[in-house]
Amino acid sequence: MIRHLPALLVIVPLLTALTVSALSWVAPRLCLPLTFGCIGASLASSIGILVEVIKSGPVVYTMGGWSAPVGIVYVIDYLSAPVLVVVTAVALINLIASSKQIDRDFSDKKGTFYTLYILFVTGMVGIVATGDAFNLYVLLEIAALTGYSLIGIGHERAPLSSLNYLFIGTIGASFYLLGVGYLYIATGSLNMADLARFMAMPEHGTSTMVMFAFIICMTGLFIKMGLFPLHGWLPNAYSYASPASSALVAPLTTKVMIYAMIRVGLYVFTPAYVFGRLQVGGAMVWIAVAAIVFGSLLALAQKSLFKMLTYIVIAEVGYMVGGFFLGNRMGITGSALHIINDAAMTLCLFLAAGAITYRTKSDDFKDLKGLFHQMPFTMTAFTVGALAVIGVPPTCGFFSKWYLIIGGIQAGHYGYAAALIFSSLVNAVLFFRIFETAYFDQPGDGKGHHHGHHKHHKHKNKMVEAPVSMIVPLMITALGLIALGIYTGDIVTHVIQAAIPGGIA
Amino acid sequence: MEQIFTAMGAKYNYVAYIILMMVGLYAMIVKSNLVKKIIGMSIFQTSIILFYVSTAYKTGKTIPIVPYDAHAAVQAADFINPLPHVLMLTAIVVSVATLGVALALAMKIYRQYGTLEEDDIHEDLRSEEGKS
Amino acid sequence: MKITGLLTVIICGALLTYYAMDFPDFGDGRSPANTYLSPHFLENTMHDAHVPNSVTTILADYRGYDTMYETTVVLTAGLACFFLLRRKESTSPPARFFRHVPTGLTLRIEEGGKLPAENSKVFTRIDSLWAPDSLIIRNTCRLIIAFVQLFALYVVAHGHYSPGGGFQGGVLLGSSIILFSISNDLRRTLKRFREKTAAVLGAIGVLIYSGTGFVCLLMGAHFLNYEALSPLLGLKTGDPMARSHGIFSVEIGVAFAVMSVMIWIYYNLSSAGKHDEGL
Amino acid sequence: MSLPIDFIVLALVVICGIVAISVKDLMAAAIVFSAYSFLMCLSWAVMGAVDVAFTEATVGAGVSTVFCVAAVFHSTRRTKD
Amino acid sequence: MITQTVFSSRPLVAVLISLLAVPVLLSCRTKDIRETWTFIAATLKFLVVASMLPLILAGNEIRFTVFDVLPGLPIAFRVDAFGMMFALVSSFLWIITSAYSIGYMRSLHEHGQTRYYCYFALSLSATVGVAFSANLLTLYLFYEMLSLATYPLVTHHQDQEAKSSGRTYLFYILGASIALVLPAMLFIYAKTGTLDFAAHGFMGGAFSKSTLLVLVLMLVFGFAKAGIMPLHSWLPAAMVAPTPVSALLHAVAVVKVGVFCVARVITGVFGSDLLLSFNLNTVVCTIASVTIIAASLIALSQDGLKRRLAFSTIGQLSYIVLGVALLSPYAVTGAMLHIVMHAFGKITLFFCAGAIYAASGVKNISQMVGIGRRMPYTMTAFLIGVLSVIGLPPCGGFISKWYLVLGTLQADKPVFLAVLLVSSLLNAAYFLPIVYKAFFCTDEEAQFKKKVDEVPIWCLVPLCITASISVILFFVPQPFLKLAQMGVQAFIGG
Repeated sequence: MIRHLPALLVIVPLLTALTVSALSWVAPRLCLPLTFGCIGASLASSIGILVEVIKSGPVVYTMGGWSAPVGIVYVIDYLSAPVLVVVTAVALINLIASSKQIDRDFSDKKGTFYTLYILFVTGMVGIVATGDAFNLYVLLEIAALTGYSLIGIGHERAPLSSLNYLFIGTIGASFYLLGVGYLYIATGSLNMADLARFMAMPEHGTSTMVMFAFIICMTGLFIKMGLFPLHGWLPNAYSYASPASSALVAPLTTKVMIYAMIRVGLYVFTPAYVFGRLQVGGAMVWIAVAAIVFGSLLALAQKSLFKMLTYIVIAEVGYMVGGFFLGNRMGITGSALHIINDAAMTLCLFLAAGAITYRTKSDDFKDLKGLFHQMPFTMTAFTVGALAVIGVPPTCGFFSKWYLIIGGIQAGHYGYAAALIFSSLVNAVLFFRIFETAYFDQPGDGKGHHHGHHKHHKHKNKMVEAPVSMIVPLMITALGLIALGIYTGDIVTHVIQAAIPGGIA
Repeated sequence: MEQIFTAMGAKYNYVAYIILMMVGLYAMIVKSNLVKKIIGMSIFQTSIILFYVSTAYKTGKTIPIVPYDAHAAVQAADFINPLPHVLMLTAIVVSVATLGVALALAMKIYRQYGTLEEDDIHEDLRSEEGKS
Repeated sequence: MKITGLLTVIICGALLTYYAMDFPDFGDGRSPANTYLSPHFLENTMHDAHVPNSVTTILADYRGYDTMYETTVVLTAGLACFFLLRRKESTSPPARFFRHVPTGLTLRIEEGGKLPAENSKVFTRIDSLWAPDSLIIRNTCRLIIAFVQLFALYVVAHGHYSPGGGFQGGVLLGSSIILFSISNDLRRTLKRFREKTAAVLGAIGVLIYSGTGFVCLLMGAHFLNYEALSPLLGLKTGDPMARSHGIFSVEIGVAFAVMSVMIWIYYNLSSAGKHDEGL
Repeated sequence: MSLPIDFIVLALVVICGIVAISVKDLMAAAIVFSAYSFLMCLSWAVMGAVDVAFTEATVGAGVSTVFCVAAVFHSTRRTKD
Repeated sequence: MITQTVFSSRPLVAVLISLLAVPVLLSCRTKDIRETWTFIAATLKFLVVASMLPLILAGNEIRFTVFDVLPGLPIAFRVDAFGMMFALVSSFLWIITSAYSIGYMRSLHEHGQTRYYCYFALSLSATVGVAFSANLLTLYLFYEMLSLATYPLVTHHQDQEAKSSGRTYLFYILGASIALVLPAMLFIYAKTGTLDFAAHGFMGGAFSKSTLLVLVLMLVFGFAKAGIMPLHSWLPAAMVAPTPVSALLHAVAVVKVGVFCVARVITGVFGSDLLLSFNLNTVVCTIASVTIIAASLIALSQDGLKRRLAFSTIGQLSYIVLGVALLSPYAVTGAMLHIVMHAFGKITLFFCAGAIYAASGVKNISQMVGIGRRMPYTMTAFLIGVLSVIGLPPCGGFISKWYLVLGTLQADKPVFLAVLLVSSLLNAAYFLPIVYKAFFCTDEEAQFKKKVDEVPIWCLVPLCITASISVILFFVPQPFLKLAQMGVQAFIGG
């Protein structure tokens, strides 16, 4: 069965999703355990694959026994294996954490929610694992469609923002499809490795068609990941959704899209083409700088927790895109590392925000007063997440930023390095503003309390912590942030360094 | 300039796909009615399908169904390229799925706001925010 | 907005046109797209799977994995529409409409008014939005539906040899039911083809597809490698008929899934999720 | 020899597309969209993509239209643009 | 003397002890158990640190690599004479401060004591971590940890004042370290590929003078805990914290970490040769001198006792920076010794300030007329602290200042000698009146009509201990003098 792990990774969730979908009409009680089981199995198999890859190199699996380029292959290499683990782990942790929330928000459609949840994960896993450019599009659409519906049920403006997301997402995916079409015309192939082989040929290296394919593919992915000028759909979509969905969709969508960007950039168009011939790096890094600055500043202007987090996500997208387009080993390492770290960070913050809204029913900043006393565990985890986003060692955020900034310095791109530092500072302001509210202010009263009132704390602030099922995963995530930070060295040497093609200095 | 026109004459299908794509895009950007936008989106998606199908075409060749009883080797050059067709079957399915979901969302929005005009909805939201 | 939109569109269009200059001419048989991979499919479809329609072979075999997800996309759309729209709580409409069959009069009964019995022969419930009561339409449709379904089955079964296959057949089957629903009404359709059936059948359809692939995996071959099915079908190993049958099996799955999902989406869209009054 | 048909069909497709997004009645838009799909499917059939054409005929011209009509039925037909 | 490298996990243990104390403290139910554990942890930590002393004195160096957090860039500890000295002082003073905290917190019935002791333990971990770090990354890591761990301590009262002070505190400390230290560190790493401290710096000759100048300034100002003007205003603001916090952290741990970092960077990153060859140390000296004079002048005008102490601290910290930046053997010896001497002197002063507040509720100097009669022991200790800080015999402060003065002459920079002397006079001017007023006043002037008793024994004993150590250090400056000399030998080789 080990041989089939790459297939099982995707097939098991798919089969379970279908079973759950059918069972939700017959025996709804079985849905939750099945969902748990299958995502757990996915996590286990992705860890298995990661070990396998580290031990004996990339794994290729041919679907239907047709080897590339005739059939579709799955390629799990040093780049995809860790992302697979992250995707499945995020899905599992969020599932545990939000089972209560799901009960509350979707009581009558739980089965369908679980099905969509698993299908979303299937799509994401597929995107990461696939080695076929067109197959990536199909999986992109699965993930997107489930994403739209998960987001579409929420509060207030959720349907509107979800429809907006759908329009923009469809444009993005279609652009990607068009780009693949251009590549197909130019080369006649759809397999990524095969395409990369074609790219090395001189006639493709100079073709304007290929160049346009690159531009339009990347534009599509940029739209999907919400890179700065194309980010319009993101904040509303993530902030009005149910926390159970947004804590799944927000950490994964943007990160997996960035993964797709790296995959397409490095393994389809090849670094020699992207960084050598096209020379788009400089311009793209400046766009990323704009994204970072813009995201950070707008985050500063927000008045509610989820909105703020979404703008932070936009800034983080800038980090990774910039890091990739720096085009040097350090930058791309940082970018790949940040995919993992940022997924964990975003998960931690969204889960914490979800736990807060679960209790307070609001994510407005003024309703966060006194939370350190009421929800000490949640706030501790939130603090760790915040420190990771700010980039305080030894949390993981520091180390990916480390690589990114060094990449920036080595590439001579000081603007990018400065933008990262700037964003760290802004993040510090953002989060300490929240901490102040949550730490100093009393819930209920309009202004902060004055001298001497602190004696009453114990009486006024009863602990109203979120349920254990939320706290435990949250704590695990928070510890994970620190663990990821501590094991950065291992992750980089054993996995990510091997993922970057040798041509990159 | 003339060169472009001659070139376009040989590639008119591609021009058609671009025009359609732009029609769709225009509808999605400019139109305020959600159903119009959704129709625009569908046009946008079909234009890409048109593009793919055009790439597969070979002048004067037949459809990609090989003779059942042919014992001699099949001459691939005699048939239209089937691969883009397969890809586009998938794309059509995706487009109808997207259409369904989009319409469902639009109906949900109509249920919530009583209108399908995006401008009106935004105006409502703004005045609501002004109140609170 | 209009001006900016127009400008964006024109710029995009100009760019696209400019870059389209490089394309091979329309209808050029020697372009890389037409010479690199496609000959392999055309030349081997009979040999590998014994299916003349190379589109079907690629769809269900060479790139069968894509198609499995294509079917999943359809199911996802069905689930999404259900998830977004369906309202189980019965919010009774402010007024209900009934037709007195003998006279053809329409009655409007306000909320709280006395309703006719469920199985009354004299009064039939009609939809408030539109009440088709044309004998011609009803009977013509009834007649057509049978043929549509028959044709659909042909399309599914004959996908190997002619254009068509599970997907087209499935849509045809689905649209026959939709036609029934339009020509009669939603409640009657729901009695014949319940929502639960649609939902479960949709999932089962995709399960047939992925299950076929999974069986291959259990038989020791790669996922969706239908060749491994030959022992189960009583064929020699390497017989292309194994693939042919495998393709047929997944086509049936596709047909099931697509049919029921199309109906399911229609149910939800046409009644705005209430399954009360349709088109 | 397929050039004229092809060309005419494509021109019609473009016209239908433009009409579909500019007509003021949503029901009419849905129907014109159906016509668009059907013409598109003709154009593909001409190009030899029979399977794609078949699918578009059933899906684009058929089911999609029904979905659109259903949605318009349950909301409003009128629009400003 | 041949330096031998010993590999031992003791530095890690020293750091971990107080870190491990946190969960233990969290699980404690009652005050007594909590305080006992704090004591145990503090003592253990001190013993572990002290156990390394003989090795260091014998001329060895202890190294321990925890793990490679980034490829080729480990979290690693290295114990040398300089670090040893600092760790010894701070871990010893933790014991004393713990005792003092018990008395102080109990007598004022402070809330959130568990939190208080936990973060205290965390801070100490970070402090020792800084002292023992072997590379700039480890240093930065513990530096940030210290910044964050002290925030809840500074804002312990959780009122509006604490809130705004906490904001100032973080703004300066965290802001400077992220905006200045981090980029400088990354730049250095990107250009040199290493961050390990070397006895004579590792920067090599790859940098132009202007780049070096920018880097030096970024690092000197970036470690804002050193309180170099204009990045000093966090320190007076942080005085809203409970007094034991001010005492240990803002007289010893935190601020000394700042100057320690600056000293480490100057010696271990840039190296004396490089700085001297570009004459960049004069820039740092000038900045430090300005801070010394300005801080002393501001201190004169402060009425709040703790605020006056704070500005005094700012001035005294810059002595150390000045000494290190002079880069002459005597000056560096003096600077290192001053870390110790000032620590004992200033902590005594803070303890006294706290004791006065705990006993009488008085915070301002103008209200302390005649307090010496009510609290004779406290005020005697205060006097000793004052003498030590001014640098008069028979207190430890004299020795360090003596070396500093010698150092300015050795470096042939008499301007800075003048700075030292002027500031000593200013020190005397702002401290001695307090003592004078406390003891010598008429009965009418005395502000304490009501009966004020000495503070509880838990508060009194620690401040007596630190005061007496201040005196003892004058007579027996070992082992610190030895350590300082060894440190100097390593850095300058003179």
